[in-house]
Amino acid sequence: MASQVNGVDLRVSIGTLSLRNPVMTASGTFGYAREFMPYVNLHRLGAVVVKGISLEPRSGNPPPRIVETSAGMLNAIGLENVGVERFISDKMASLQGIPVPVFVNILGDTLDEYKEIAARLAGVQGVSGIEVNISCPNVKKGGVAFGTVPEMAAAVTSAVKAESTVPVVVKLSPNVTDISAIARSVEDAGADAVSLINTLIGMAIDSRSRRPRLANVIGGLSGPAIKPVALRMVYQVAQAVSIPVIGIGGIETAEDVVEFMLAGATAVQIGTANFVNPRASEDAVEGLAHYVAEQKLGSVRELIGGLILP
Amino acid sequence: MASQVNGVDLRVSIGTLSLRNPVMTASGTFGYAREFMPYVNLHRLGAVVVKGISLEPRSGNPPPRIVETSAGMLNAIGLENVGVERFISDKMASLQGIPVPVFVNILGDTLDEYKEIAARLAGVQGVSGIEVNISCPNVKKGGVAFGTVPEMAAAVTSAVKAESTVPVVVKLSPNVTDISAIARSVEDAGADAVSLINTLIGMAIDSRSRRPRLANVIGGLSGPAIKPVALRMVYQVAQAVSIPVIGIGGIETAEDVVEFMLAGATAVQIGTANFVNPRASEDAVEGLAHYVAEQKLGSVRELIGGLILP
Amino acid sequence: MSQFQEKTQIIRIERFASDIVRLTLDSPDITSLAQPGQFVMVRTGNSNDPLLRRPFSISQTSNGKHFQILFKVVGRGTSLLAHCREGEYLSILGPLGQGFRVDCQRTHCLVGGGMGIAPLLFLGKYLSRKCTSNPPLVILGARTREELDPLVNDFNELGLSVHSATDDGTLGHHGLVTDVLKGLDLGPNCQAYVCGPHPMMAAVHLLCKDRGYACQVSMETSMACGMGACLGCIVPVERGGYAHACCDGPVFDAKELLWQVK
Amino acid sequence: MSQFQEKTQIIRIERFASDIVRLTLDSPDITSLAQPGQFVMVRTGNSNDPLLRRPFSISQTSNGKHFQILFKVVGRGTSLLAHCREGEYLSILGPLGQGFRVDCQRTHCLVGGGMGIAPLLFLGKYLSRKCTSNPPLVILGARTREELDPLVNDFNELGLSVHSATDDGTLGHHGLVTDVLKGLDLGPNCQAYVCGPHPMMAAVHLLCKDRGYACQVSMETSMACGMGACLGCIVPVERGGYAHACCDGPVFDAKELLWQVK
Ligand SMILES: Cc1cc2nc3c(=O)[nH]c(=O)nc-3n(C[C@H](O)[C@H](O)[C@H](O)COP(=O)(O)OP(=O)(O)OC[C@H]3O[C@@H](n4cnc5c(N)ncnc54)[C@H](O)[C@@H]3O)c2cc1C
Ligand SMILES: Cc1cc2nc3c(=O)[nH]c(=O)nc-3n(C[C@H](O)[C@H](O)[C@H](O)COP(=O)(O)OP(=O)(O)OC[C@H]3O[C@@H](n4cnc5c(N)ncnc54)[C@H](O)[C@@H]3O)c2cc1C
Ligand SMILES: Cc1cc2nc3c(=O)[nH]c(=O)nc-3n(C[C@H](O)[C@H](O)[C@H](O)COP(=O)(O)O)c2cc1C
Ligand SMILES: Cc1cc2nc3c(=O)[nH]c(=O)nc-3n(C[C@H](O)[C@H](O)[C@H](O)COP(=O)(O)O)c2cc1C
Ligand code: FES
Ligand code: FES
Repeated sequence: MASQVNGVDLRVSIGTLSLRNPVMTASGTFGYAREFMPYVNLHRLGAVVVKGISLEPRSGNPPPRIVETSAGMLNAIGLENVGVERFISDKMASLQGIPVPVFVNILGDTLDEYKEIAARLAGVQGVSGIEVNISCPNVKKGGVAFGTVPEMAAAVTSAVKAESTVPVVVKLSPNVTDISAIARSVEDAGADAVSLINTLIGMAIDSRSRRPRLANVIGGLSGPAIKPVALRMVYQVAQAVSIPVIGIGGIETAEDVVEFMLAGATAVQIGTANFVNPRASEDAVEGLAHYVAEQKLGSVRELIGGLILP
Repeated sequence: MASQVNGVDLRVSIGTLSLRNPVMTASGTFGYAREFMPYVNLHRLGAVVVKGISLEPRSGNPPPRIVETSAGMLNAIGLENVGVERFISDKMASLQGIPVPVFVNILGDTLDEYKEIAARLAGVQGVSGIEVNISCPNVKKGGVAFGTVPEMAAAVTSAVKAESTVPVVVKLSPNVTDISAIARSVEDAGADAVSLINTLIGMAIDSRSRRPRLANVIGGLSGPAIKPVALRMVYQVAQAVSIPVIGIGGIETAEDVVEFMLAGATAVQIGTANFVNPRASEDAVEGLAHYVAEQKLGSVRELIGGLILP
Repeated sequence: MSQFQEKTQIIRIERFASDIVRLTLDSPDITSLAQPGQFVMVRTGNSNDPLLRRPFSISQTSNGKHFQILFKVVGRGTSLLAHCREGEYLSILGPLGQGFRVDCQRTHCLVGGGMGIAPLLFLGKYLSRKCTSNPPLVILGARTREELDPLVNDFNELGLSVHSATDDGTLGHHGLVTDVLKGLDLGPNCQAYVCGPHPMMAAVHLLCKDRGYACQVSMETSMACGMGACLGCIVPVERGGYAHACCDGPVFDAKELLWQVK
Repeated sequence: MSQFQEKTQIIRIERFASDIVRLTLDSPDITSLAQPGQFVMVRTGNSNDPLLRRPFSISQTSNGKHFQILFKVVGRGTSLLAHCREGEYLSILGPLGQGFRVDCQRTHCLVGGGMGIAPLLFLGKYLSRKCTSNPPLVILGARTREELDPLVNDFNELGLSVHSATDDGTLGHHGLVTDVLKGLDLGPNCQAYVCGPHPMMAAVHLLCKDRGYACQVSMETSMACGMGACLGCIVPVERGGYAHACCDGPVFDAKELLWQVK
């Protein structure tokens, strides 16, 4: 198998960053990569995105945080993380050892927090890119998510961009009427790429106990169930912006990767599938190489936006 | 089984209409009810909603119109229907024979079309209620869906309401940032109830042929996959309005019905599940009666909004 | 319209070739009503993935109690079905759709390709019993001998001889069923019954049109419900607009359809 | 950290009671690394519904090649597993988590309730081999005799005698394992190892605290990944915040946890 993988040109670029292949792992689903070393040859991946980091440490939501749904799952982790300082002091060392680009996913409650985290990460060795999670509520605007208002999304983007020395990817929320409008506004604000989708807001109830299944009541829906929505949004956004689009949502296999690329994605991220098959990302890279070879494409880049319309 | 069902109070009200029980069938998934007679005792249902009717006949989209996804399906029927005139002349006779309330689902390209269809249906015997599908594109506003802009949603509601002599239910689109805002605006415009959710916009691609799996490229996602999103939206809308909420989305069983009612729904509609189990609606009624009896509730209405928060 | 939703027991599993399976199901209700050309909708699993039922032609019936479906494993649903065990139960809806319309005054020609042969077995049996004076002529095509042999046997057991064609020439004519059909003179009174891949049906339809044969075809479309409710299963028709394969068909008079032959 | 994702063959299926099943799986890799108290994540089907793996304690190992899981059918995942056939393959991740910490200087008391008995079998075997001078005391509880009998037998085969308790009094003490524990004097040097329903573990913890016994508990939480990636599997800890059951546990020192006893 490996022999066929070699020799196939799978490279893609996100801003100034060149990736070995388009398969990344999604924030919050791949730990700090270390956890997957028993299962995955990390150097076979395109890039790794680590769990969202906030300015201060957060202990996250009470349990239960996870519930399975039909072909999906809801999570309400509540952005548990060690905070940017301890992230830099404790986690970066092992991340620096990883042979692929590392994106740090960041989040905040206010514009200033985003700015501050970006500033702290600037120049930190091993940080290849920033992914900005704008699905978080803006506490100064009554909890309206940054990612749902074009102006707020643009403001976060500019703030982070001003502090960053590496490519900035803005990760879009799907819980909006017009995701293309948000994408255009973050593009105008200087984003080097957009990634989408984050989770759909959902809920589960236990009919016996009459209680919500998540302590947080609502949570984020991910997994194969959301793939059709993700694919549609990637398709729409890819037509609306000229920066690279990173497709996310229910991706499990190389076929899924191809579908997202045909819809217009330059790269993709695998999330929930890592829980089901920890080798999903590496398997997808292998499968993609076979596809490109079998279809006799010059490079994987020929797939980007290559959907044939009726 | 039947004996336990009897004696349990399952009645709920939608506007001035009293339903025997909260289980309705969703538009576009139950034909004109006739199709289900071999499988379902129609008089056991709460109400039936028929396929969307437009002013003029529509032949709908070319094939393929249907594709299965993980725990869901995409449809792009394109609102194929016989038009309101032939609906009244050809279909109403058999619908009049149905021993439960019949809601007619209506749709249009312009405000005037909605108004006109409502006017034609006014006073037609056998029409117990109107359900207004506002997920359609407004051709006068560049194709923006009526259901995504509070003012447009309100305008359609008032227009239909002005012509109607029966309760008017407005069916909301989930493809919006703030579904509560839309719900409030249609409530203010006079809607007797809201029903939600219509399908999520999605897409599927065939990685081999590199073509969309639907001739229409995009379609509507339905089925168990979307249940968590539907439940969350019902929960939010039920808190935002004081008119009855009808829950729709991925409902298959009596447990699902209970979940939607706990989240705040007064009634529910079963859609895609009718394709998998044509008896799904009747089974849900039976299961619901058992649940109410077993939990020793005075009536099914005690469930409405009865979610116990942590 | 009598249709049933039933839990039917699998009483026999036969495996032809590596990916072709035939199930015999016990259902007096469905069997006794079934007409050649009708189909059933089968739940292939118990979970929501795959979610929808899958359509399969009723391929044979026996004793008024048992009917068979014959299928090729092409995806997840058929693969789940192929892994069933004898004695297990399957949820079935049926019988569904409009089958073949038979007029014993005509000469009959059955043309089947691949799994399209499934409904023709039922039709062949029906014709050989009902129209005893003029037994049907049968032309069957498939990829290879292994796939075709057991089906040819079944026709032979009905007392019908078969003209075979295989893509690889391992049985009968090396090529297409249309080649075989072209070489036969069936007279102006011929009624062809065709089921198989779309291009094959289109070709047979054109040939029939040329020769003045009547032609009925059984159409495959994507179906969510199988009973006229979802409006998913459309086929474009000659007079404009669409017909619904699950309730107006799956068997149509070929000249009523719009053939987009490239 | 050595862990494996493997297709393991089911080499034996045992059914206890109507809803309790034990599978013996062939996996030298996982078996040879497994420690008592560790668990595996099992794919229960091949589709996306159910989507996630299910966690099960490693309940016994033998020959360094085979390990067992013992489970009760409570939902779709376990029901799919219960329908597996011998010879089939299951995808397994493991061994995962931190198991029981053993100090042979102590006296050992194993307290298990229901399916919580599963990991204690492995631990009992380990202790009876490793700490030969002081064999563990074993207290097991379940709903009814049928459920408990085969497990008591397994402990007996290890040469360990068991104090039983059943909810219905059909075997041993009629009541809770904590009643049994209360009646025994185990000395200050006792180490309890507890696995079972949360209220039972809370009660044993309080008893141990009172008496000055050390107490290790194995915690069940909802898990998506089993390997420290999803942060779903939290348990509140005494010092504030949360620990992660899949990688900090599932076995914890009971006094490090925050017990919300009502
Ligand atoms: C009225 C009718 C009768 C049929 N009778 C038979 C029969 O007797 N024997 C038999 O083997 N098959 C028959 N089919 C086709 C059969 O329904 C499909 O093969 C089956 O649904 C595939 O299910 P799957 O889950 O295995 O494949 P999927 O995973 O759903 O799809 C796998 C591949 O097969 C293709 N596919 C899916 N559905 C169809 C379809 N309807 N037609 C063609 N390609 C499809 C998909 O595009 C995909 O490439 C019939 C179809 C219809 C509409
Ligand atoms: C580390 C660990 C080890 C375990 N070891 C064993 C074991 O050895 N034997 C065994 O029988 N079980 C064990 N469990 C529990 C087992 O994982 C669940 O019973 C199983 O996941 C249920 O899956 P299901 O699909 O059958 O049930 P689902 O359909 O997922 O759920 C059915 C019902 O069970 C409840 N449930 C689901 N998961 C759990 C859970 N983790 N704990 C308690 N209730 C749950 C649900 O709330 C629901 O009411 C263990 C759990 C953990 C975390
Ligand atoms: C358990 C879990 C934790 C997540 N944490 C984060 C996070 O910290 N930051 C973020 O931007 N997205 C987070 N996500 C969203 C994923 O990165 C991804 O966008 C989403 O799950 C959709 O992809 P999938 O369907 O492949 O999982 C999380 C998702 C899951 C399931
Ligand atoms: C095949 C199909 C056709 C539909 N047609 C209509 C329609 O005409 N009007 C409408 O308001 N909703 C229509 N819907 C949406 C359903 O009524 C329902 O809102 C949606 O499918 C979600 O419910 P479900 O998950 O239970 O199917 C259709 C859905 C399907 C699957
Ligand atoms: S398959 Fe649903 S209408 Fe024909
Ligand atoms: S189960 Fe995922 S972190 Fe523990």
